[in-house]
Amino acid sequence: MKKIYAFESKCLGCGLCEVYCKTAHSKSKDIIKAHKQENITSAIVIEEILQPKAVSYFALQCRHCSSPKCVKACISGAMYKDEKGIVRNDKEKCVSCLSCVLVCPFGAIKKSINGKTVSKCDLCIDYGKSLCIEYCPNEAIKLLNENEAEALK
Amino acid sequence: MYDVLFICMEGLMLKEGELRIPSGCAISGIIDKKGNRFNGEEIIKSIALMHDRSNGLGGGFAAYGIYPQYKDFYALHIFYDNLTIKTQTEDFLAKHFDIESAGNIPTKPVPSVINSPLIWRYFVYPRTYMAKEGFMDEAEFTSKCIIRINKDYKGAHVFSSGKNMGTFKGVGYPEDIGEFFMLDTYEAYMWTAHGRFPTNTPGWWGGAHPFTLLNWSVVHNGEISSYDANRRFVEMYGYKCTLQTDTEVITYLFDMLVRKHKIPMRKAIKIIAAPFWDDIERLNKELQNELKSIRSVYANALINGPFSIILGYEKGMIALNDRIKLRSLIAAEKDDRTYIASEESAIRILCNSPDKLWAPKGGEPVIALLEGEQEWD
Amino acid sequence: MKYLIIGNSAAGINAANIIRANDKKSSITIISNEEFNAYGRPLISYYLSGKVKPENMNYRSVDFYKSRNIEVLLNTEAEKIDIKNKEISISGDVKLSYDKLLIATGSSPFIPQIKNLDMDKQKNVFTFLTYKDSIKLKTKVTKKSKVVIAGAGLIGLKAAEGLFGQVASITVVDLADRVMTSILDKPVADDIQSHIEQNDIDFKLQTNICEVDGEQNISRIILSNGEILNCDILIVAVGVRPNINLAYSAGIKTAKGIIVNKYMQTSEKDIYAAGDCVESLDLLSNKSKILALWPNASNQGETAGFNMAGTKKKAPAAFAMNAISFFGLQLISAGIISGLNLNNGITYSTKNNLRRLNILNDNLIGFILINDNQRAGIYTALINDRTKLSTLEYDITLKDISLSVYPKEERTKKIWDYKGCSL
Amino acid sequence: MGLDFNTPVFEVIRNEKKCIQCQVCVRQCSNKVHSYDSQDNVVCTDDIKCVNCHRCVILCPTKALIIRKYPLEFRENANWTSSVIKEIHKQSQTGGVLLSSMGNPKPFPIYWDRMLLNASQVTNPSIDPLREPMETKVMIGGKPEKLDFDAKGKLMTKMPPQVELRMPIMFSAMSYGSISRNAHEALARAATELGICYNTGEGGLNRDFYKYGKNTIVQVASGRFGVHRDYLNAGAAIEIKIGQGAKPGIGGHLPGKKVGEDVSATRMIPIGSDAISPAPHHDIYSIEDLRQLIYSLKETTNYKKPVFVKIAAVHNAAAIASGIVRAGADAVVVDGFRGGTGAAPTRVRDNVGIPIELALAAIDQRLREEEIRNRVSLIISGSIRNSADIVKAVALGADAVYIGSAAVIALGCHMCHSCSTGKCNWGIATQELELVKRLNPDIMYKRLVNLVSAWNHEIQEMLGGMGINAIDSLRGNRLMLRGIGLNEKELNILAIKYAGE
Repeated sequence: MKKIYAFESKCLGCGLCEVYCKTAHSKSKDIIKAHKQENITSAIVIEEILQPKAVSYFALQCRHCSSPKCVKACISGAMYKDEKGIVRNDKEKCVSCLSCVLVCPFGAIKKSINGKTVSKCDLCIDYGKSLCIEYCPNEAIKLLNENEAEALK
Repeated sequence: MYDVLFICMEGLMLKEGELRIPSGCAISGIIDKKGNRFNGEEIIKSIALMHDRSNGLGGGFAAYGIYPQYKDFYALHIFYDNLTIKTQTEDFLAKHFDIESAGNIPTKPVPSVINSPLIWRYFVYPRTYMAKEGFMDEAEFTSKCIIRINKDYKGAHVFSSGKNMGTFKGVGYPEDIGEFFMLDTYEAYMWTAHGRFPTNTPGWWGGAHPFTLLNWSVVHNGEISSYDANRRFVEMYGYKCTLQTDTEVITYLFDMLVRKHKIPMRKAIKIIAAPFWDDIERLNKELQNELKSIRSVYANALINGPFSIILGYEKGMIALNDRIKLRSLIAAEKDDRTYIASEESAIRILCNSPDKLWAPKGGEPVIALLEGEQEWD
Repeated sequence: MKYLIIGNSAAGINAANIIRANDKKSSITIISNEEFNAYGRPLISYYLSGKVKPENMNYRSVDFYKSRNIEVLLNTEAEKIDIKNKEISISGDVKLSYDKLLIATGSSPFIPQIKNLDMDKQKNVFTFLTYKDSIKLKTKVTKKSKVVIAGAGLIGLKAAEGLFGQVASITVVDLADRVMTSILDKPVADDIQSHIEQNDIDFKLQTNICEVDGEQNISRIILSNGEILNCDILIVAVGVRPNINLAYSAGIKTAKGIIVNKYMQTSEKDIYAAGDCVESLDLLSNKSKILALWPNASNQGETAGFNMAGTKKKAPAAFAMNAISFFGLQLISAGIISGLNLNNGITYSTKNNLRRLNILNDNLIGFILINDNQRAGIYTALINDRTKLSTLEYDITLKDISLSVYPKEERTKKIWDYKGCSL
Repeated sequence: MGLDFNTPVFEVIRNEKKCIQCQVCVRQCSNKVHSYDSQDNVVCTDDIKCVNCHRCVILCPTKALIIRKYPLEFRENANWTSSVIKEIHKQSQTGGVLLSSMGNPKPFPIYWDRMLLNASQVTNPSIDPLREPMETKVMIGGKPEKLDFDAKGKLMTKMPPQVELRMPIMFSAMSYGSISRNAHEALARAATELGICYNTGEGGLNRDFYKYGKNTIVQVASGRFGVHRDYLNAGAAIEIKIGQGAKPGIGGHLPGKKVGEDVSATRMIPIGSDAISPAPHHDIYSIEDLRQLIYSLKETTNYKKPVFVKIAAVHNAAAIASGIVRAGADAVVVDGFRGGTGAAPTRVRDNVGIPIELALAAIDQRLREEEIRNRVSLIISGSIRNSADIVKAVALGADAVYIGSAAVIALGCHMCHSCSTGKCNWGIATQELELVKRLNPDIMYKRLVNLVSAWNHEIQEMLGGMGINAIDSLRGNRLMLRGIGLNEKELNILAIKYAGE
């Protein structure tokens, strides 16, 4: 299975990936409507690192762990790992108790603004392609399988 | 006689030499490699067949071996527009050459050949001290003088300047020009011929092919796109293109490469019709280095655009197509004879069952030399 | 190979899932004394408040059992374990044999000795631990019900929140001086209490119920401080006891909970135990304790599953952790919250946010976050890995937590580890 | 100093209906034009800081931004235009020399746009580059007078070193320091893939890029920055920089703040020190000194590297070029007054030097008259904007062209003319790591490859149209050009006929 890997040396911290993440997970799939009318939280956390010489950034998304702590901690079964291996959150069943936030060692699960659910990366499985990768202006995030990732470490 | 002038829009009197006139043509060439001489009837027959390849505004022949009795003298054929320029030119000649004999070239009236200029012939030899003073050999001295006359003596045009060879050309269909100059009375071991199809202007006798310099003669079919690049390159080596025609620049290129730079003919041909870089890449290291050197030093000598030429010189003739063969050219061999022409029909009319008949590939020369001549010189 | 699992909740389900993943053919049987398929136990208060519909109560999808061909026997009580013959007897002395047995019986409510209290006779007294309790309660309460809840722990408060808006009054009684004594220290507990009181739930602390009044239905409650409360509904939520007598009577070593080793094996080789009924080593206090937490039960269930199916696996370290919300106030806490003299824990709190980090000699040992709880899992990981705070990129008390707290090579290793959280 | 007369040059207009307050523009504008007001949740702009580099416009996900000329107008005056007035305001404020970047922007005639190309009709066939071979390869370097062959026809002459370019295009000199490390890497990798060369500029060559040596031309300028034996041997050729089109007669000035650790190591100068390259080479005060430098460089590299000499197109360019050839150079490089620069005094940029087209025509003609044109390659630069400019340059007599501004535009430059500030938002003319990172060499080198390959295809189309299948036959082929809108004098200098002749 391919996962998203971010490259600190390339990330500009511009935030476009979050804009397009919200758009991909919006009902309207329209950037302006998604941001102005729908109350969506992006599934990406932009990490900011204070380097000695210059600030650097990288985008962090769910790592889709092989035995995910969040799935085991989830009290309603909303958090599950689908047959493709993608860890997903079932909006219907989630009661936003944040047990997943409590245990995710990457801090890659966010409390949604609407307070009803949590927001995490699902590799845009419903949208069809990962919009964050497509719109990253500097190719700082890539969809890679294990060997590709290892090669570019 | 009046000057053949071309009056263009603004009433400026522009002679053909001052502007470039594109033209298509027919060419033909025959050589008897044993050196046996034959009269001009066959060459006329061959060029006449390609009547429709020219439009009557230019035709001409080169014949090698026609002045055995004067074979050590330079046979200068000169057109004069009027008598005054003739006398001025003759003064120049007298100063630079010992004139063995002089006279006009016998012609026969032919209805379609009109407005002919004065046509004179001189057998000359350069004054020795003049040649030595200029640190030049006789050929270099003679060619400098020819170029001087054509450039500075308006109205005089040296249209042939080789030894034991001569060209006969003018405005008209080639077969009429042949008859006009009574070529049946000359005997040569090698003949080349050309019928011209200039796009405009009543032709100027000097503009007809073949173009010559010393023993070189070139008949050319096609119009080269690299003309100005070739011209400005060759002018860097002391030549002056007065006629603005392709044959002129091609002749000067060969003269510069073979005579001045002493480059073997086969290599000169690799310069004129250079192999493509992709093909060079596939050759062995040594050949690659040679061709890369050629294509960088003589880049501007590459002739680009369609051409099929027959280059005549004392040792024989060489036919060459541009490297992607944009013009037709056929060659044939029968016993000691080699025939070359723009069309197969122009060969078959002379020799219907040749031993060998082929269309040479682009950039690959057909070399037909007199027996005993070295091929790689 | 025959696998038998007693208990159909977090521990049982995760164990069955892993056993099937590692052993495609053998038969797996789960028996449960409840009438429902596995449901999210903490959801019972959400059901009570109507926030979660019945069809969303199921913990796994409907075809979970069928697709893994796991046999489930509901309403089946395990009565005796016959270790020698490796079989258990269930109601109506039917015998079920096993090769590997898992005890995941969880816990049951603790009923204190109160004068005149008789759970069987009195119709308006409830416990609040199972889905059935919640359903009974939901049908019984009316707009006019005056509810008294014994116990201001997690379960009591959640029950109160569940009933909010559906009853006339709610009163919570607890002997302790504060709510959720097991998790919170006094100052934090008081904040939570005042927040809950704003939803007109009142508390009777430092007192307990010493007598109830009423035959079929309780009508009055007498507190130890002398107060008398009218009461239509009494919910007993003072605490829970691990269900260990099945193991105890079979001679399996038990203390407060069933004693297990790192592989969740009980004293009997082929018998394992997991979940709330088990005593396990608390990472932080290094003492064996009952850690009745949902994530812990899942981990232990999974570990037991691996070992039962023949793959040696140690249970992940366990320590106290909670993620609870009361009336919109979301509290996340883990590790040691109070008790020890914590030197430089920082408390950074605005009106409704709190971030308390408890640090003891270069280790984060506990934290409480109220509302400002983004990325809490990284704190949990710092506790879990016993990370030396001095090795981190910045002082976690001065800056919001982020993955870039780890030095570059370490965080790259974590992200690049294809299996993910290999912590 | 009391009032500041400066007013904004540009106005940033935000379409509130489209703006989603995502603050990408706030984070990306290195000039801090955009700022987020969290109380009113609105993004506002400070127009005076805007240099119109379009970074925010391009990255804005909803295309909510437009940048326009600031509407403030001075009273109509053809002589005292607004830019002249503003320059005086600025200089009376700062007392400093006005600095600007890029090439001469003044509306002098652009001769490329006044020359038209030929095409074959009937008398010779045009060639279809898709079906026939079409050669754009050029050999750059010194050439012997003629080739000698032995009796058996074997080549005797030993050719001086040549740089083989797959197409007559190279990336112009932009020093390591005025442009970023990533920009250099993009240029180097693009040159390697295209089979052409890029010029290091006068800032030396970073050791990491020695591996691209085969496609590198190392420059030796008056400052001698980063010049040492390995450096000279690292490239495919050496270029002595005498002058630059944008600032003829002026040295270079790289401000200290741009000389970080990497640049100082490459240039061999202390960190933070201003890198000032003197106006003249202090060891070349006349033409024969140049010969000494040329041959000392050839000696150092064992005669394995051609040595170019780059001059700015100035009035006496033809004579200077002839002198350079006689001084032993293998190629003459001429940079026109439109050539770009990271920083140059505005007055010099706008008033010194002559158009490259006229300089090229004069130089080519002069070298031919002196019969030495074939000894060297003639390379020109100074605002080659598209492939037609290249074809016209070759027709005028150039062997190859350098492209500088066009290359940086392909890398993302939007000609905001503020390279000298070192705050280039596109990561090109900056040393700030955060900005340099915005130019990702893995992506950007492909853009350069795309641009140059596209231009090469266009050149092939135009060559084919003229019935030529090798660029050599276009070089100096002035019959392929016709002038339009040119006076008699210009036609003579360019030695081309007028359209219609």
